[in-house]
Amino acid sequence: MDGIHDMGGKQGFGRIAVEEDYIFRSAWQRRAFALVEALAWSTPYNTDQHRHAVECVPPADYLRLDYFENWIVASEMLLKEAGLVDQSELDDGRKHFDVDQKSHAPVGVHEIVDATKAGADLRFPEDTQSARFAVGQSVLVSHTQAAGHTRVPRYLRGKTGRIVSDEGVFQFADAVVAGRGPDPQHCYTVVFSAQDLWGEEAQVGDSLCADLWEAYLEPA
Amino acid sequence: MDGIHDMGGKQGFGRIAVEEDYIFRSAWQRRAFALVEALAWSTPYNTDQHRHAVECVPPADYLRLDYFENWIVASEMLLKEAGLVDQSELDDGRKHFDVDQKSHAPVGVHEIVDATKAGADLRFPEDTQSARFAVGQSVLVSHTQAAGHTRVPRYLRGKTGRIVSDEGVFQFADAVVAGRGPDPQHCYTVVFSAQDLWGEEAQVGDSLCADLWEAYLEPA
Amino acid sequence: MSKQSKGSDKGHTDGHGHEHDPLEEGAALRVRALEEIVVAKGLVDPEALDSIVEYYERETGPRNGAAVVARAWSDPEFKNWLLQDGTAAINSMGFRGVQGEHIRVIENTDETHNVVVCTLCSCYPWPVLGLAPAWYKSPAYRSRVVREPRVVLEEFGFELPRGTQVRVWDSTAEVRYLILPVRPANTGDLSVEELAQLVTRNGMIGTAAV
Amino acid sequence: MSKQSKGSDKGHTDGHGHEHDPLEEGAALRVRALEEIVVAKGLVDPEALDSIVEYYERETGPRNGAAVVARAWSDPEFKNWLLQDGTAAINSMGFRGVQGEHIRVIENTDETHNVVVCTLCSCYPWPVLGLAPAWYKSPAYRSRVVREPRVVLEEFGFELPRGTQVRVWDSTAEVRYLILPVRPANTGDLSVEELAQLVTRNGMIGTAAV
Repeated sequence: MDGIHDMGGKQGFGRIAVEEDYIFRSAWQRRAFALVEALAWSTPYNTDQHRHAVECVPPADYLRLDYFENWIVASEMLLKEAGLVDQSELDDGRKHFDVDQKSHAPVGVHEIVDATKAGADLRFPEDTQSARFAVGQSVLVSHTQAAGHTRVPRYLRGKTGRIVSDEGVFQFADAVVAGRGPDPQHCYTVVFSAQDLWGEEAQVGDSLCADLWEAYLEPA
Repeated sequence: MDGIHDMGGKQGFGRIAVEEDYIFRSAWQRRAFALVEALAWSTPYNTDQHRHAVECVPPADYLRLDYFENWIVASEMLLKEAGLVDQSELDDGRKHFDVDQKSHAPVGVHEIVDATKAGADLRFPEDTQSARFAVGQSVLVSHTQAAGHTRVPRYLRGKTGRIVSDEGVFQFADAVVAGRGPDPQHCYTVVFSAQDLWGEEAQVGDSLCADLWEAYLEPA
Repeated sequence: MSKQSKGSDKGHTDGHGHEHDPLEEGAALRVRALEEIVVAKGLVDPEALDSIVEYYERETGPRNGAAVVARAWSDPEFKNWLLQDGTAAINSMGFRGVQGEHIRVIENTDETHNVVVCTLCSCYPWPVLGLAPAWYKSPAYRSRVVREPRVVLEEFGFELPRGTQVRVWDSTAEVRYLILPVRPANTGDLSVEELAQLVTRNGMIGTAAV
Repeated sequence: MSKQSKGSDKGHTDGHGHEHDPLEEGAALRVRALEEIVVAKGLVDPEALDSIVEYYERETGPRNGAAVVARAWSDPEFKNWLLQDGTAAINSMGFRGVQGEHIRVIENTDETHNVVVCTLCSCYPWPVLGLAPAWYKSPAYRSRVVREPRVVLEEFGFELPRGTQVRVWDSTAEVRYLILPVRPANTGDLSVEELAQLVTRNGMIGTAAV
C-alpha cells in the first residue's frame, strides 16, 4: 500500500523536533500503549495487522493525530471488524453488548509480562526454504506494489542493490496480513548506494541498508 | 520536491466525494479565490510560485485545510517573504505598516478582467530551441528529483514512455520558481503503459499521458 | 473520518453541516483578515475582487465547452481544426484567457475513453469549463484516477463499454485538456443548440460518457 | 505550524502547552472511552495494563543497551560474538523479549557512521533501548534521515568526522538494529560501569557520536 505512512524520502516535513525526547508525555499515551499491547492477547489481531490498521488511518488524521492516538484508532478499527466493539459504544464510551468470554479471555498480569519478556520468534528453520539469492548478488526491487500491507518502502521500488546478508527464514508480513498464512521465506539485508536512490544530491560512498523479503526481489 | 501535493498513485484516500460538485461552497472561498488572483498583480509572485508555496504548506495542514484555505496560506507565505505583510498583521488582521504604492499598485476592475480574458502565452517561438526528442522516440523519465518546484510526478520517475507529440517551446516552471529565468525548452506529451506504471493490477492496453519538459527526459 | 476523529475534533462533521464547522469558520476569518490587511495597504482594490469572480461566474463555465463539443459534432471541418489546434479553434468561438492559453482537445472513440486529472495541483481549462469542481481537486480523485481509472469511473456511475481502453491525461505542464465525448446515438436530427444541452461538464473531463 | 493554522485551530500551540490542547484532550477522552468499554467487556484486565507499562519502564531502556556497548568495548571476545550474533549475545546478558527477538548490532568505525530509522512505522529494539522517543517516530525524522542523513545529523548537533561515510539502516522487516558507537579516546582506564555512563540512547540509534 502506497500510503501516507511510507515516509522515506518525502519532503516538506520540516525540522526534526530533537527536543521531543519523551516516550510518554501524558498519562493517556501510557494508557494507550498498554491498551494496544493487552488487547492483542484477547482479540484476533497481531502486530502486523495492527501496523496495517495504522496505515489505513485516513491520511489527514494520520498526520494530525498523536502517534498513540493513531494506535488507538487502529485498535478501534480492528475491534469493530472483529465484532467485539461497535461504533455506538465508542461514541458514548459505554458497553452495549457482551462478548464471548471463553474465546476472548483477558491476559493476566504475570502472563503479559512473561510473554513480553519471552518475545515471539518469527523465524523458521533455515533449511525449510531454499534461498534464491546469495550474498554479494545484485538484486532489483520489484516495481509491483501490493495493494495491502507491505514492508518494501516506495523509495526502494525499482532500485538495484546488493545482498549483504541472508538473515534467515521469517514469516512474511504481507502474507500474514493478507490472510495467506506465514508464507515463510528468506529475508535479506540489501545495500543500496545513496546516489542510486536520491541522485546527485546524495554523497558518493553513502549507502542505505534495508531488510527485504525474497518476494520483493528479482535478479538484477 | 517529493511533497504531499504529489498525489498520483497514493493509496488510502478513500472514495471520491462525487457529490461535492460545487465550485464555491461558501462566500469566503469565492473571496479567497479573488484575493489570490488580484494579489498576483500588485505583488511579486506568479502562478508557478504560488503553486510551489501551496506545495510548501505543512503536510498535515495541506490535507486538513480546505483547498482555498491552502491558497490563502500560500499567499500569506509569499507576502511575508516579500516583506509586504508581517505575521503580526496576520495575527490581528490589522495593518501595521505601509507599503510602497508605486511599485505595488493594485490591479483595476477592468484591467484584471481584460488581462484574464487575454491570458498569458507561455510559449516561445518554436525555432528558438532545437528539439532533443522526436515523436515516436522512447524516453526515460529522470530519477533525479528537484529539491524545489517540479512538474514531474513521483509516479513517473524512472519510467519509460514514448513521445506522442512535441507541444512546442515553453518557459520551464522549475526554472521560473528557482529564479533561473524562463529557461525555454520543448515540452512533450509522453505516453506510458499503465502496466509499466502500476504493474499487473493495471489493465493491458490502458495508458497514461503527461506533458514533460525536455529537462526531465533522457533517451531510453 | 468524522467518526475516526470524533474525540478530538467534535465540530467537524465530514462534509455536512459546514456552516458550523470550526475549520470553516477559522478559514473564513483568516481570509477576511488577509483581505482587510491588503485592502488597507492598497495592494488590492475591493471592486477588482468582485469583478474577477463575476467574470468567471458569468463568462466561463461548461456551457462554453458544450458549445465547442456540439459544434464539433455538427461540423466535421471545425472538428478537424479543433483536434489539430484546439486553442485556435476554441479562441475563434470567443473562449480564451487564463488557463486556456494552450488547450488540447482529445477525442473519445469506441476504442479509447479519455479522462483528465491534475495530480500535482488542480490544472483545469477555465475558459471552456469554468473553475474546477471540488471533487476534481480532492486527494481521492487526484491519487486514484491515474492508478485505477476504471474503479474511479465506476464510482462516477459511468459504465465503460466492453473492450474500451482507458487513457488518463495528467495535466503536468502548460497544456489543458478538454475531452470531446462520443456523440450519442440517435441525435442526427438535433440542432447544435440541442446537442450542446446533452453535453455535461463531467463528459468533458471524462468522468461521464457525454 | 501553529502560525499557519492559527485561524482554524486556535488551541493548538505546536508542541507547547499541550495540557490545554483540544487535540490532546480529545485523545485522552478517546483512550479512556476505549479502556472503559474493553474493561467492561472483560477483554482487558486493568492490572495487566499497569504491569505492562511498568515492565517497560523498569526493565527496559537505554541503560540495557549501554551495558551491552560498554561490555563490547571492554571484552573483544564478547564484541565478536555481539557482532556475529547480536540476539544471542544480548540475550546472554538477560535482555530479551518483544521487539528484541532478532537484533543485529552494527559497529561504527572511523570509515562508516551508521544511523537507524523505521520509515514505515516505528520499529525499535525495545529490550535494549526501551520504547522509542517521540522524535524517532516523527514524520520529519522518518522522511528525512534516509534522504539527507548528513543534514539530519547536523540538526542533532552531531559533527560527522571528515571522510566518514554514512550508512542508514531502515528497519523494514523483523531485525532490529543497535549501533555500537566508536569508543571515545582516552577511556582506557575506565571500568565497564564507567564506560556505560558515557553511552547515550542517541549514540545507539546513530544520531549522536556515543
